[in-house]
Amino acid sequence: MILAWILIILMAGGVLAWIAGRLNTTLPRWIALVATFACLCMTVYLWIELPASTDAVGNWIMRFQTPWIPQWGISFHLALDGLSLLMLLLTFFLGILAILTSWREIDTKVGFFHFNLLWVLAGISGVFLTMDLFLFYFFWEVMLIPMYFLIGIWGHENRTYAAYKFFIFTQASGLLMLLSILGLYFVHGYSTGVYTFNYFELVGTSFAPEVGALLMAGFLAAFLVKLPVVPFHSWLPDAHSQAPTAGSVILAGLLLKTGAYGLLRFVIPMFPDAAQAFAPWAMLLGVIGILYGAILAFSQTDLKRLVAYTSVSHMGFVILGVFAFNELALQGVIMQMITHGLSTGALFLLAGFLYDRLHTRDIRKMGGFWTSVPKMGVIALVFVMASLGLPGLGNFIAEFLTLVGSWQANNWLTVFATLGLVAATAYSLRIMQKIFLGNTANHPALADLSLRELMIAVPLVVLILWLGLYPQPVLNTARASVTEQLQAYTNPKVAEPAQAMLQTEASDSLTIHTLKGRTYEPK
Amino acid sequence: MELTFYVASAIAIIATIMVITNYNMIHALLYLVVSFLAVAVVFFTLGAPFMAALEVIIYAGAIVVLIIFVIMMLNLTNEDVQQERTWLRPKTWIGPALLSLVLLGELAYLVIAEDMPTINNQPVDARQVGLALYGPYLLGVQLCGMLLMAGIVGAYHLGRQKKKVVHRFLERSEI
Amino acid sequence: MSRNDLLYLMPLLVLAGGAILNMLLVAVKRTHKIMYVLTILVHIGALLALYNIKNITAYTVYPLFILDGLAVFNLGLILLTSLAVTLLSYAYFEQREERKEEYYILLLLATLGACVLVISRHFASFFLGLEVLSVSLYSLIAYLRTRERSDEAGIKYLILAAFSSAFLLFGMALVYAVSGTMEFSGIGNYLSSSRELDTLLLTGFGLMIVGIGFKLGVVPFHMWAPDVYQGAPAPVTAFIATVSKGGMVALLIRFFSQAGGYRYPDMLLIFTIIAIASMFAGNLLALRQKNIKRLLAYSSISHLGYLLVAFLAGNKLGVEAVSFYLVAYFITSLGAFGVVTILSDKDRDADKLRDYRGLLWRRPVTAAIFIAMLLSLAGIPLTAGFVGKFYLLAAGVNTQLWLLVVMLVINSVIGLYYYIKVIAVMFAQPNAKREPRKLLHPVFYLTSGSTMMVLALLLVWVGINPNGLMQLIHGLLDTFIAAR
Amino acid sequence: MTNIPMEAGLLLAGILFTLGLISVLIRRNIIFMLISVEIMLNAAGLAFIVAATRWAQPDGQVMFIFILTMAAAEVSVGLALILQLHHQLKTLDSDAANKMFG
Amino acid sequence: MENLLWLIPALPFAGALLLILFGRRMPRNLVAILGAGSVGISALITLLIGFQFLSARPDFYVQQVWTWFDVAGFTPGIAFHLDALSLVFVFVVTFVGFLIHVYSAGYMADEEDFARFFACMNLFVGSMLMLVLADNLLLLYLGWEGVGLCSYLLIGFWYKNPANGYAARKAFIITRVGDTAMAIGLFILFQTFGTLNIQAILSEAPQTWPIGSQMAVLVAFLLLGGAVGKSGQLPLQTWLPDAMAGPTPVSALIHAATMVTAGVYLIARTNVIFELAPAAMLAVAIIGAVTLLIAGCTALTQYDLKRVLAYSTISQIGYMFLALGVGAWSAGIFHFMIHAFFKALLFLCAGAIIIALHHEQDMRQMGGLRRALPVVFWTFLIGAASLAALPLVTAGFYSKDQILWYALAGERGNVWLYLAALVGAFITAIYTFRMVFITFYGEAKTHVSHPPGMVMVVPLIILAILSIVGGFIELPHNFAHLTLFSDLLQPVLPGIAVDETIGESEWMFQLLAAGVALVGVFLAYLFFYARRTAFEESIARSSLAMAIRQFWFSGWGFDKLYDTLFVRPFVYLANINKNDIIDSVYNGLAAFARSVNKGLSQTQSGIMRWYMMGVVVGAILILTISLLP
Repeated sequence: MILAWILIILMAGGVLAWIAGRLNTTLPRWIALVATFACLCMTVYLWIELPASTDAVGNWIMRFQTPWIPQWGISFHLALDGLSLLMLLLTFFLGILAILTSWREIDTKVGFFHFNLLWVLAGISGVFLTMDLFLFYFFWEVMLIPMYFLIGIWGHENRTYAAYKFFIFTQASGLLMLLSILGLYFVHGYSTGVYTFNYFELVGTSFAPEVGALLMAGFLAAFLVKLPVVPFHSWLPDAHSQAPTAGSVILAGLLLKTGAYGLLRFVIPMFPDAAQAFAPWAMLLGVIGILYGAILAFSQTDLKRLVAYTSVSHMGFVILGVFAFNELALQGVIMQMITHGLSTGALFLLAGFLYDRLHTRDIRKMGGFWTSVPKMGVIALVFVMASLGLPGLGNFIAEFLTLVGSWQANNWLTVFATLGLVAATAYSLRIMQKIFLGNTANHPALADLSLRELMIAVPLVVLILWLGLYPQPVLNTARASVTEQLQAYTNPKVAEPAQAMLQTEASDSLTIHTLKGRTYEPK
Repeated sequence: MELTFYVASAIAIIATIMVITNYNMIHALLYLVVSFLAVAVVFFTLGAPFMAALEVIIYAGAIVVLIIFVIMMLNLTNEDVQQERTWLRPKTWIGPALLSLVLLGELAYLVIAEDMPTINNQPVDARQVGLALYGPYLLGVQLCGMLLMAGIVGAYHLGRQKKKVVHRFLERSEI
Repeated sequence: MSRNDLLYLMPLLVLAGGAILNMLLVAVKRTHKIMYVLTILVHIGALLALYNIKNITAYTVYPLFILDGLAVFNLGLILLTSLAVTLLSYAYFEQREERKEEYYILLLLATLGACVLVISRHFASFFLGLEVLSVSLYSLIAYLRTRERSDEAGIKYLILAAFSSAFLLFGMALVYAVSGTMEFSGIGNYLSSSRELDTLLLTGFGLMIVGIGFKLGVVPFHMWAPDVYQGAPAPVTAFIATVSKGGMVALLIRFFSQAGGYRYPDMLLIFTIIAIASMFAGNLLALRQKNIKRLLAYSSISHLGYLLVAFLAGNKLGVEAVSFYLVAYFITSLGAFGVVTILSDKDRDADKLRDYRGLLWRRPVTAAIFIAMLLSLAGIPLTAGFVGKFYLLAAGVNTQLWLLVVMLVINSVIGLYYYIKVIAVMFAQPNAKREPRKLLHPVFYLTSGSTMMVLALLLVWVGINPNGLMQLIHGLLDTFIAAR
Repeated sequence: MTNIPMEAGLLLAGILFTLGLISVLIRRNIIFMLISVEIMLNAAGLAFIVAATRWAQPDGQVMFIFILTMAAAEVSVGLALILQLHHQLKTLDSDAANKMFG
Repeated sequence: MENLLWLIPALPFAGALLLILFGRRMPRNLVAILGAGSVGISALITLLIGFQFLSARPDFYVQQVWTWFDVAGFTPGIAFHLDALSLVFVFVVTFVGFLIHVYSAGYMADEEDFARFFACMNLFVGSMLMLVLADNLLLLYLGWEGVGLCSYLLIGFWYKNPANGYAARKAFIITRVGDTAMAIGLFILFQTFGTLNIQAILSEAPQTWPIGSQMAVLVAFLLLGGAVGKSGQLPLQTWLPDAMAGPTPVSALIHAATMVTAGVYLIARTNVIFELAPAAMLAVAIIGAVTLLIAGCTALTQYDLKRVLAYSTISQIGYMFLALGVGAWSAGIFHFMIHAFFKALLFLCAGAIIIALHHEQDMRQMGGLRRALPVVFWTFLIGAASLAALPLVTAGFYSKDQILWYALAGERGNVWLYLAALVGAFITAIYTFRMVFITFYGEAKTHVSHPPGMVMVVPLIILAILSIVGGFIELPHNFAHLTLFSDLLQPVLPGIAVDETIGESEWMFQLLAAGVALVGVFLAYLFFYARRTAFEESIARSSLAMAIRQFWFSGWGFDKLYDTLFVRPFVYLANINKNDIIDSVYNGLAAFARSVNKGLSQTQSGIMRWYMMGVVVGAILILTISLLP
């Protein structure tokens, strides 16, 4: 029930904030902050309290299930395991940062803004929590609309285009996933007689190879676009660069993670055979993404766009790791999800801080800021280093584990992925070089970080360092779910005779008449 | 009788062609009456005398008269005939006509491909029609009433002329 | 004709009686309010009459009509929709036209026509229902006759409708000539008894599709739709988009399943092509449309294309999906045109995209409702449109109509573009200088406003908890499916 | 009574139908269009009569009566509309009624 | 005492942290004390632990601070491993580092970003200590990358000049290329052994891999890649000369105590793997030999004082590689230590000169400084002598002689390697004394304004002493049987077998080496001190010489080569694809949809007859479909 409460608090908070926005501009901010903070507290409480029970009840810390549309076997079904828990922690943490960073930045339609913000968070939390495929799709879509509003209303100059692009890309891929979900539903129903969207029931279905591949393709479409994987990434730079800071943080920090989460939660355990067949290609895509994103990041002059392309590059590691099918890689992927959320979120926050001061994102108009804003410089340095995978910061653990894992799956691709680290160095250092280093002439003196901004940035630094030096709590939390996702790969497969074919129900066209003069054979 | 059928058919077709090629609306309407009369004859040969009568009364009578009435109201002049002439250039009609002929060709092919019995039976007289009309189709007749009511109410509402508040030029057409 | 027949036909009789009563009332005294209230009462009466017969299995009023679950469901749907249109009409017509009263007569007649369509089992009733509907619509579309566009729309609709009716009739005649019966079930029997398919019969069906397709507004018979939608008064547009199409869909289902249309690959092929073409044409045409009414017209073309997917699925799930989708589509269309209605002023309908600029900040509630409607059209969760689309896809996937389903998905994506374009316009900054539009007294909006609220709530309610509706459809359709 | 092949009857209907069709398509005068549509409807009615004769049923003829009714209603509304339109456009050119497009 | 091991890297880190957090608000003295002090205490602790270690003589000592992470049996710890090899390195790093810190306090006295400088320096030392103390390769990698980061920060310390920034980036990126190779090596090691613990790997490797096995060779090469990158060896040496952009103490730190020696450490640390891969060993030796020659030649032509030193570092590290490559492990490490002393000395002297001449680094603008800066002159001379390996008196002689000897006499040595080393020694002597002569002799060209203060002079003197006496702890065995150093390293690094046939004539080769050095000095004297004779002048001015000089001056064209091979294509690719070609595919789709929309809009002409045509066409299509089979 606590899981449902999380969603309820967020959604209700959103509505409240909207209403409050009519009275006052500060009230919605506080409402949003309190709601998100409450959720964070609840999740942290769960984290601290519940690991003890993980062994007893299996991987699932808690579940909540209540029927929703029983005719279709749809239930409002939430469940929490380590992976979800981590993702929720990240969600609420970044959510709070997003609210804080909007404190000054957003001064119009504050109520509606926070409504959207909270609903995005609710949608994302829903995605991380739900164990019913219909509900999953439901939340998957629910998070898009508020995000669309966030980009479209409060974004930068080219916001409309970016918002369209974001919406259309994600929706297109989402619909393909819906097809697959339906296919899965009917195939499973036809072969077992149980028509349900329940994840736990669907997860063991065994398919004929081509069926599995087809169904997986739909899921992949959604997740790969969301992740995003080259060549489906093209929405991302636009959306990220045009969104307001809070939007960019949530996009990069959380929305992308839903794609990764989907891969881990659905693709890997549900389609073991198809996934294995697809793995080399997926890893190839990952490597292409790593390198391609890096090259593009290198050539950007728009700071947010640059950071956006680094996301493309970093997310390449995720898919590389996911399809390596071993615990190392998956743990690396989970770490990557978290640390990328933090580090890229932080970079976007910094871009926001700079934008506040300069009203430009063009790095050609920046340079030499270290003199005037050393604090910002140090913090930027930390996250630039995180983004290039410096050991001691969380991203290194993530990338190293991913690569170690993927090495065991595919040597050559891992080699190229590792080369991505060099490219990462090139583009990351460019950020430092162009903004904080270089000639100080012709640049106005900037104000260094304010207390509020420090409150945003310092926790991020602390967290990324903590994750870099002692990530064990996170890894422990994720361990159980990682092993569960991998179950289909580790256990030797028992040959199952009943494989579901792509067969559902025939339409009741009973006889087919032929035209006159041709022979007619009744069916 | 067969001969009558064919002759009437030919007349109907020719008259209709005249209708569609004539520039003068009144002339065209007169040909239309001829066409309807010919069709009425066809009905008769097909054994539907009551329908033949109705055809003459309602089509050739009421409807055509109504149209002529309106033409008179609109006070169409010779200019309109000339205009009709300019509108009906081969360039404009050749395409649609060909298209229609394709349709006709297909229809004809489909009709002829069918081997159907020849019509050879008793005429269905007015009594039978009346029994059907006021038997099973009673509700249909009621609906016809509703149909006519809709037509009349609509015509009444639309036909009324009212001094127009001209804003035709004020309203720009948007794209 | 027995008393039972009359009992079962009571909803229609109430409608017809109401129309006549209205007409008499006009003759006595023209009062808009009374006409309005009376029309509402007639609708309620018809609904009550319908409620009385909600549990029938299948009752045939030989030879023209049949009342079964499908009919009851669609009758209810049509009556409710018509009621909503009526509710929206008062404020709209109050200040636009000095003679508002005939409108209600015509509206009732049109509704009657649609109801007849829904319960038809015979060519004659089919044709008559269609024509009652059409003839009423001619006048309704051109009702604001001082508006040039209204007339233009009216004449276009009239000529084209009559034109396509001619095709329909010719087709019917051919079918009749071959099969010797005009009852749907009779045709079905004829077909199942003959082992071969007459080409002429197929031709007849083909020509009938022209007429049916015209009413549905599917490609290539769709071209009237945008012009008529644009020219017609906003409530009438809502009526065309919903009742007129819905009635025809119900008829199509009945005709196809009783006459055995699903047995011809050719028919299915034709409908497949029509469905795909409608989706694409509708969506692509709407892509850069700047007129909301035209945009919604194009969108309704594509939605009919979507609907045909489930229709083509043909089995029980398919029919359920069609029914459900109709409900969702009706609510959404009513809502969308309702917003247009509410925003329209005395001189013209609020159909230009720029009328909506910054609406979210000027009139947040109206805008929110419109956004909800547009999202529902786009099939985004939390709205009825999502569940509807889900149902369609489910039906398609279930019968493995992969091509259609994939096309549906592609088109949903294309469609998304223009829906969110409108949304984007609504949340754009309003133009700084903007003369306040002349608005009616707020009292006039009370009914319209509450109707809109109800629609919006329904939209969300069905979107979140579709159980009730699903069960209702499921239950009602049992009799229809069993009767097949 | 007679031995008229049904094809002939249907063919006649088809020809008349097509002629009406051609006329509708090529005419610009709205009244002519209305007339042409009447021709088409009449042709459809003829087809019903032919069919009715084949099966010796009154149903086809009943249909014809319905068609007649509908034609009448249609023409009346149509003519009223044409009057209104002529009043506004000062022409009967159907192409002039093209304020809505795109 | 060993429990304090963790403090050795922790203290500099703590210092860095404090400086980062509060440095800007601290008084400068406190910054200097904190910066130098933290390293100083580390050095002190090192000494204490070192004494204890030397007296107790355990093989090694491990201190696990915490488990870094634990995934699927992969449990690297934050753990420190002290054995003789790390002890030597820790000693050098802390001690030389401390001296450089002290020196910096004087050198950077006028700098405004004082705190940042010391923070980075501390971080640098801390990372290096982490590197050498790491008990597993992952932690080593942490230090390894940390060193890279700090080099980046310090080379680009004067960030206002973009060129410095580019040099810093270059350093980071090029070393990262090597790191990548190393990372892949780590993947293989992990896959093979299931752990990255160095001792575990080293003890298991011989059982797992036979000598010369493909995997061993591969791993060794990959590790070598990392080493090459960090140590500025061929082919990744190009960053090092540019790294001179940083403040001179930084150069000293990079070249003497930290960073560049990391490669040497890595190879020495993983000697078992290299022993299993003879091909890699040979490669190490060849790389060392070639690098020392190329860098030496380049150094001959440079005018920038620091660049000469930089190339000389490359060259000297080449010696160390050569030593490692021929299996003379302890000789390599010995040379590392001595090199740390004299190279730090040379750099610090150079720094003193540079700051005395107002940041003038061009030797052509110097001259006659012998009198103006006597202390600097003498200490520099000592350093130079040591670098040039002037026989007997300098530490450099002893360490380099060992390498020369093993290059020939070692079981993996051969004549060619020896010759390369010998020629290298010759060149070293020339360019070293070219430097000495140009800078300190001749006429004064620039006025000395800032003579170094005590804070700077003391480290110079200490280092000078070390540069001389440091060599006496390990003497060639035909001199005396003093092998303190190699004894110390014995448990960690295997000894080297010497080819007995030439063992007899060791003194001859020592003589040769000494002679070569002296001849080099003499040549330098001829060309750069004494007035040139016409013959010499003609040699110097011949077009061939000019061309060669130009070629050498440019660092053998490596920069240009890499520029055309890697940098330009990358930048080109990045630039042509700036707007993301894939994006245009989608935009193309959208444009296509728009054009279809345009086309379809034409059909909605508003003309009724046209609409009817549509209906008719539809009817025809339907009939046609019905007609089709």
